[in-house]
Amino acid sequence: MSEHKSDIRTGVYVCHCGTNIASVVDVREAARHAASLPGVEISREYKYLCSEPGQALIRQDILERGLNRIVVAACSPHLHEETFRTAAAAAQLNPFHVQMINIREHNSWVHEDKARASRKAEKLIRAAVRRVAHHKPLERVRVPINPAVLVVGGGIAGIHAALTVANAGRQVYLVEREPSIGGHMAMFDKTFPTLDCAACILTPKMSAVKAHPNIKLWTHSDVTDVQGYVGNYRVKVTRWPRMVREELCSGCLECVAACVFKEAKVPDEFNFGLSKRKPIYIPFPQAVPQVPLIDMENCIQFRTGKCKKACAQACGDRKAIDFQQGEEIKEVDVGTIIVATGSKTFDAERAAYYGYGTYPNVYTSLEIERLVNACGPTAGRVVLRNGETPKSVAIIHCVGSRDENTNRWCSRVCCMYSLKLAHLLKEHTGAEVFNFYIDMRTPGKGFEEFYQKLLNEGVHFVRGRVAEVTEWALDQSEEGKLVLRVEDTLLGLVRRIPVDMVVLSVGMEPHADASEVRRLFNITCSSEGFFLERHPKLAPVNTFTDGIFLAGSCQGPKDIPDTVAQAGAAAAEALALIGAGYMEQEPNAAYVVEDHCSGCGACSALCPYSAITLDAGARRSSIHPVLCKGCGTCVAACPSGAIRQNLFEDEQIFEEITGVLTHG
Amino acid sequence: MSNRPKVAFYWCASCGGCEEAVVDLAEVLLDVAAAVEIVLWPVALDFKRHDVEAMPDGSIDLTFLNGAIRTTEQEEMAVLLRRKSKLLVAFGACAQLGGIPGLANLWDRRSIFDAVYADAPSTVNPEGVRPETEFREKGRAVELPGFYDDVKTLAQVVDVDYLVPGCPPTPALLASAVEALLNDHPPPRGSVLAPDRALCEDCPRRESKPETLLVAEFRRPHLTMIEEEKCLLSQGLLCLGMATRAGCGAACIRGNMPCSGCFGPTSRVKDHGAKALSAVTSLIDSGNQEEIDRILATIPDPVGSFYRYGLPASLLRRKRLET
Amino acid sequence: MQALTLRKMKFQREALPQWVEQISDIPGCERVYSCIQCGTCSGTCPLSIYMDFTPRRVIALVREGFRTEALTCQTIWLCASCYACTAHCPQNVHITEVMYSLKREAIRHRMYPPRFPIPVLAQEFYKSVRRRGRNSEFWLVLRMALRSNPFLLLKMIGTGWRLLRTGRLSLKREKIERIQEIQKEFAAPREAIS
Amino acid sequence: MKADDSGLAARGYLYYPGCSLRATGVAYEESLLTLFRLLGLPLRELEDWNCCGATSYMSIDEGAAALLSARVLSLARQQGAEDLLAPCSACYLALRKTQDSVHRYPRVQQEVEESLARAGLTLLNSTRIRHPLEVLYTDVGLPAIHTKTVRRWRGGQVACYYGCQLVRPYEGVDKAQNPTRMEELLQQVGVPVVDYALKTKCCGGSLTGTLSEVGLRLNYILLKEAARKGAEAIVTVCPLCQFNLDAYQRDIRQQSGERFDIPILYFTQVLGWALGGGVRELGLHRAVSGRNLIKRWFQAHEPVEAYV
Amino acid sequence: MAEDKFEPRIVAFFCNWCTYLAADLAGVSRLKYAPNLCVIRVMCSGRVDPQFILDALAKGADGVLIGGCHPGDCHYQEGNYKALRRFRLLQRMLEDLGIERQRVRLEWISAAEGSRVRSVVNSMTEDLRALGPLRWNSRQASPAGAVEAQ
Repeated sequence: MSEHKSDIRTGVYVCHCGTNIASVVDVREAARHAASLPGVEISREYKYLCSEPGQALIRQDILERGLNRIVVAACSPHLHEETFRTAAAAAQLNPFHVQMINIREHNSWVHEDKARASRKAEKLIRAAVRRVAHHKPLERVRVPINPAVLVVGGGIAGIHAALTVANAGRQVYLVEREPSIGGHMAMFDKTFPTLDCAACILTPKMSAVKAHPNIKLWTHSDVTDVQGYVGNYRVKVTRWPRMVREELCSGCLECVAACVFKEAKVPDEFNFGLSKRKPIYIPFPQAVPQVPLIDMENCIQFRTGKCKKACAQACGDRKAIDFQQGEEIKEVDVGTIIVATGSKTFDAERAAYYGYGTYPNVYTSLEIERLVNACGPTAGRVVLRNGETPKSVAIIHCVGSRDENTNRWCSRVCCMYSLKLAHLLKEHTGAEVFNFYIDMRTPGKGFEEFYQKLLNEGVHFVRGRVAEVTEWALDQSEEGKLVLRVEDTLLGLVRRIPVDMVVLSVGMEPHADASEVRRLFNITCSSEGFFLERHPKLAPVNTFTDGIFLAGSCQGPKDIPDTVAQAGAAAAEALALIGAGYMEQEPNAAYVVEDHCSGCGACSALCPYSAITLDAGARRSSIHPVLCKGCGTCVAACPSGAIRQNLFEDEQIFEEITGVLTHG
Repeated sequence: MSNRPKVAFYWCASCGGCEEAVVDLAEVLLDVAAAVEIVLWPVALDFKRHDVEAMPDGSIDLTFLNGAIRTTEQEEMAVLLRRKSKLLVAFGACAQLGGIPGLANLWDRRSIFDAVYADAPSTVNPEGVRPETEFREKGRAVELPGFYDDVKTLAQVVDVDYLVPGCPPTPALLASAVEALLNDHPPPRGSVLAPDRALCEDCPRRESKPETLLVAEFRRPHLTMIEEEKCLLSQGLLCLGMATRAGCGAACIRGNMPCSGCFGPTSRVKDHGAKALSAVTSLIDSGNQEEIDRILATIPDPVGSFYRYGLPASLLRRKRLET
Repeated sequence: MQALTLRKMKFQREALPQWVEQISDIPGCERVYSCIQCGTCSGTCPLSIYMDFTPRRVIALVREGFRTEALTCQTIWLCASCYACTAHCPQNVHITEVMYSLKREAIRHRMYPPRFPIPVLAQEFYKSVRRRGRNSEFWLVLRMALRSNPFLLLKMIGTGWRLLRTGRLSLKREKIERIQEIQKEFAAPREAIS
Repeated sequence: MKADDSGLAARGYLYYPGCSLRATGVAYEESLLTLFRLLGLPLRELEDWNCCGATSYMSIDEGAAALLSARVLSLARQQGAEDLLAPCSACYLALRKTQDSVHRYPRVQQEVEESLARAGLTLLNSTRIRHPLEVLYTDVGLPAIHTKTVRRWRGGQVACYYGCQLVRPYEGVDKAQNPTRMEELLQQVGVPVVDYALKTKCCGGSLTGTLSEVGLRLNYILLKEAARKGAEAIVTVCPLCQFNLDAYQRDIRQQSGERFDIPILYFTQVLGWALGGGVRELGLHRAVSGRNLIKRWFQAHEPVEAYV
Repeated sequence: MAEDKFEPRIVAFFCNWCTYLAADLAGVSRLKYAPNLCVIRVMCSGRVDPQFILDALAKGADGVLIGGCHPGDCHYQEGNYKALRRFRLLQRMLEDLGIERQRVRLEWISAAEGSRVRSVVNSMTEDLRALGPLRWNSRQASPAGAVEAQ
């Protein structure tokens, strides 16, 4: 119950937000209008209410003028509601006696007609003033935080996040879909701009993960179900059978050697088919865990059932090989989740005009990463499909980036890795290397210097997006070559450039199943399909679901330094919650007024969290205050008006409706 | 003159059922009659309007007015009785909510007159006579009441002290009302003299209601073999019990018929129909639009189903008038 | 070889921003503002190698509002509307449509070299169709040549003869029956042509 | 869908020749009609059709170009066509473009509708604009073509050339990047095709007439690359492409100093021949270049059974 | 405040997690749209009680817009479906009461669809301009409808 009208003493504060609001909305008039409203004790306009002096102003008014309701007309509550609640609390006013309204994102930024925008602002203020009168003092509910953390994805982001949390002494469950952790970084030879060897910096971290007492590592596994809420998630992880029992395997790889396939015949996924592997294999030498797996499509035992099982014999009485192994479901309780599922590279065949898949010597950048890699398919020898060393190489930037027909965004890393590859290719082959770029983007520590280095190595830089790659030869000089046709936009001339090898610098895009993953964790996607952060600047690793954080390129294209930084941030956010031990929940839960409930049960079916229980005997329903997430669906449904919702009481909303609709 | 409290009964747009409720007090009526002095009761005794006008203002202790307001005359009487009475009670669904006559708000005066004086197959009206508010013949003028576009509740034309729900109210409800109002501690003004909870509370079949109730089809009473003892809603019948105020003793349900909502909503609800609709649709067992529409199609007439007694008292009050 | 003293500088006063808006308002030309100057158009254009300004540069001229250069360059006349640029443009700039609109404006304001055959052909085509509802290649080419450069005819004699021999050169002047329908269609005032 | 499918045969197609098929492209019309006859698909000619507006028209007055196409579309609907067959790439594009901009730009729609109204016509924009290539591929289908084949291919390798306006900017007929339907069709009748990187490069259109140096050079490149790939003939889908490549080979020789005598065929001629059409009814006698080769390739020889 | 030309008044109920954020995004991206609607924030479209909609119309709104997450994307799993079920029947009932479909709309707008907020608001504003004012409060259910006059 709200106090009697006469005891309501409201303060209304209209923010200029510099000129963001004031340039469109007549803030002075808005404040004047507010002053005329019933129950308004004082109304002010101020340049930046969110600034310390702005908040101080509010605190002072509360104390000196005995305000008991605050209305702040400024930006989105998603941005500053917390700020002003805290300010109120600091002045001993219950923080939930503050109502914020959005006259920036929803008004000054989207409307041009100043007069009407100003009138709209007044309507919204009227609504808020009426509403806030019905606010009640509320207490936040505290939810305990389970200190265990789930990290999804074992790329560099997941690895770093997991280690950070684990080093803080917390239990981590690290789930990776592939048979080994390491992600894309494990495929690289060198990293830009420092050219330090990727393996040398990644491998130790990978083994650290394996060895860490606080990390439970599940590879070749998927998170298949997530229930619960911040602090108390229950997660199901499905471990796909690798047909080799991890706990029994010593990693001696005798089985691989013994396999009846004397030489490898199966295209090797990790090397994009540039090399072959056996049906029983480990993805790559430094794989973690060092446990082979059997691929059932190609294993004779699984295809025919008639194999002498040389692998099993080789394994001997360790008996690690288990052709009967089935999938296994693990269930764990965690308090927070770090999503680091990464991204995939653009499928170059979608850019048909570059002939990938048609001309054998057109490669993607990842394939080249493997070719130049010392422990790659060719042990670092860069050769064409026919085994010859290329004398000229073209590197085409922005393949599947900055393109309305494929992906519109800039993938951020391609310019730099193209420079890196240019350097490595030149180093390995001495070939003449051409870079074709639209804009050279080197915004990062040491990046521009690296570009300079490449310029001085005599690499060609042609500013222009290659139109096509063909085998069409105009004369002898072009016979048997891949011919690029491109406008050198700096010369303003169209050029034909024959080369032996073409490298497509493919961009980064969300995983095909990103939207399923998003639903699994109840987080949001941006329009490109990358996971959406809570706020691009102020909450870059948070999601809209409390206790779930983002790290790495699942949130957007990123290079390694940024990924690692973000992974650290995500870990820190998780640890912060764990450190606090509890999280305060917005007190917007629904509740049943016992005497009003007839126990009709209309609500029970509605609650997705089964927070509502109907006591048949007492003929009353009741709602569990923590299980309730405050959607209010049951409130809208309760036919006798017995269910109410804190912060969203019927009266409050009716008052808002009246407010925005009354003239004047 | 006696000092027994003076009680008046009056009716406006109503079917007379509420009067029946008074008569149904049977022998209780005699006690009441003994306890009070009935100063106005057009149905039973002959009174004229000027008799009422003659009464001093506030001289009637308690007036029970049933029926909705649809004509000027009814409005005038309501105003008059309000002036003459200490306590004015909206008696029965029509006075409280508009009642069945309130469904006339789906039309307007013209279309109603067209129907009654021209279009109805039973109408024989060659001269196309229409009611007129004034009729003169040989210098004598006769006045007829004006006919509004809207049917209104009593409270929409005068202040009302108490409301007694029901179509009609049960005798028991009336008796307890009389008693409650005439004793020294009357309930707070404006209250509805019935329990402020939904009917499920008193429902004899409540135990048979499933834990989570979901409906895949709505069925109509006259096309259904209705099981006794089993929650009607769970049988797919549109029972408004969960949205409707208790106090009737679940009469309809005991008669194996779903509640149609004559007692109106609880005090927390602004719009009976909207809430009922919200609750009922919550029970639909589907997330796909075609499916949902298919199920909803089995509710033939939303307005008639959810506003059978309360259209004038609803937030929108009526069908839109052509402007 | 240009004179060594030729002075090349664009003054901002020569730019016509409002003209760019007019262009971008023409159906199909909406996205000129989106051009990122990547040169895909020029790279893919089979004729760019004969142009004085590559298509990319023409778009740049348009974006910057340098109308005279955009309308007087040969590029727009070399464009054979093969739509390669449009199909490949990463920003969905409909370059072919832009070229069309520049041609139209150039013709409307006579901003092309005198006796330049391409616009002449276009106009002759236009006339004959307005008059007869169809075009007859032989007569079209004939009039085009006469009006632009009669020597073209000499070049064509050989070809013409071969076509005649194979019955592919019809001297018949095609005409549709209900030509009035077309004339009525065009009844509304349109900007005058030639 | 089989060609002899009664439904398809019954529906038939309304046929819009366009100006070229009545002049330089007459062989295209002849072979098209023959081929469809052999497939048992009736073609009804659009009555009183007019010019489509085409390329050079748009460079004068796009609105007017749209109006011309609009009349064609309107007639087509009047004459009860769901499918309007436009064999000429320029026509095909002009019609598609009009349909597209009417549907995309209200102001265009308004102008078109008003103008048509003045001529007592109404625009029903629902006509489907089809090209023979696409009809043969999707409606008739490869198997039908295969089974109806009655002649084994005696000729050599060919290069399939699509030109520009048929595959761009609208992808209705085949994909813009590396179309392959013509190859697939020809392979059904046993014609060996070479991989031809320039299959969608432009032939320069009317440039051969206006700026011959440039026009000829473009066609020279097309011929040369086809030859380099071992093609003995080029198969086309557009009258203008065919004309440019066929009629100017002598001029190209003068310009480039390289001699070409390459048959430039219509895909309808090749298919028509395989299905039993005669030399004259396929207009094969109208070729300017490669006449000897054509004589050798297209001489009646032993029928069916030998084949398949 | 008297307006020269009729400007429809739209009351919008936006869910906190998708549509409200989409509107924030529209703001951040400075997309311009008609100032005809005022947004009332609710946690979920499932919270929108039909009473709110009727009340808004009764108090003079010309239209009501409900914005929720796309089906399957609800922050509360399926609140938006519950909203949909109510909405479908309510819309039918409103039609019986003479209120056109276009006046009450339910739209799924995800947090990423700032531009959709613009298009929906603009199109709805246009529709309502075309339909003209509803003005339920002033004209409908007037305290005493005039008496038949011959």
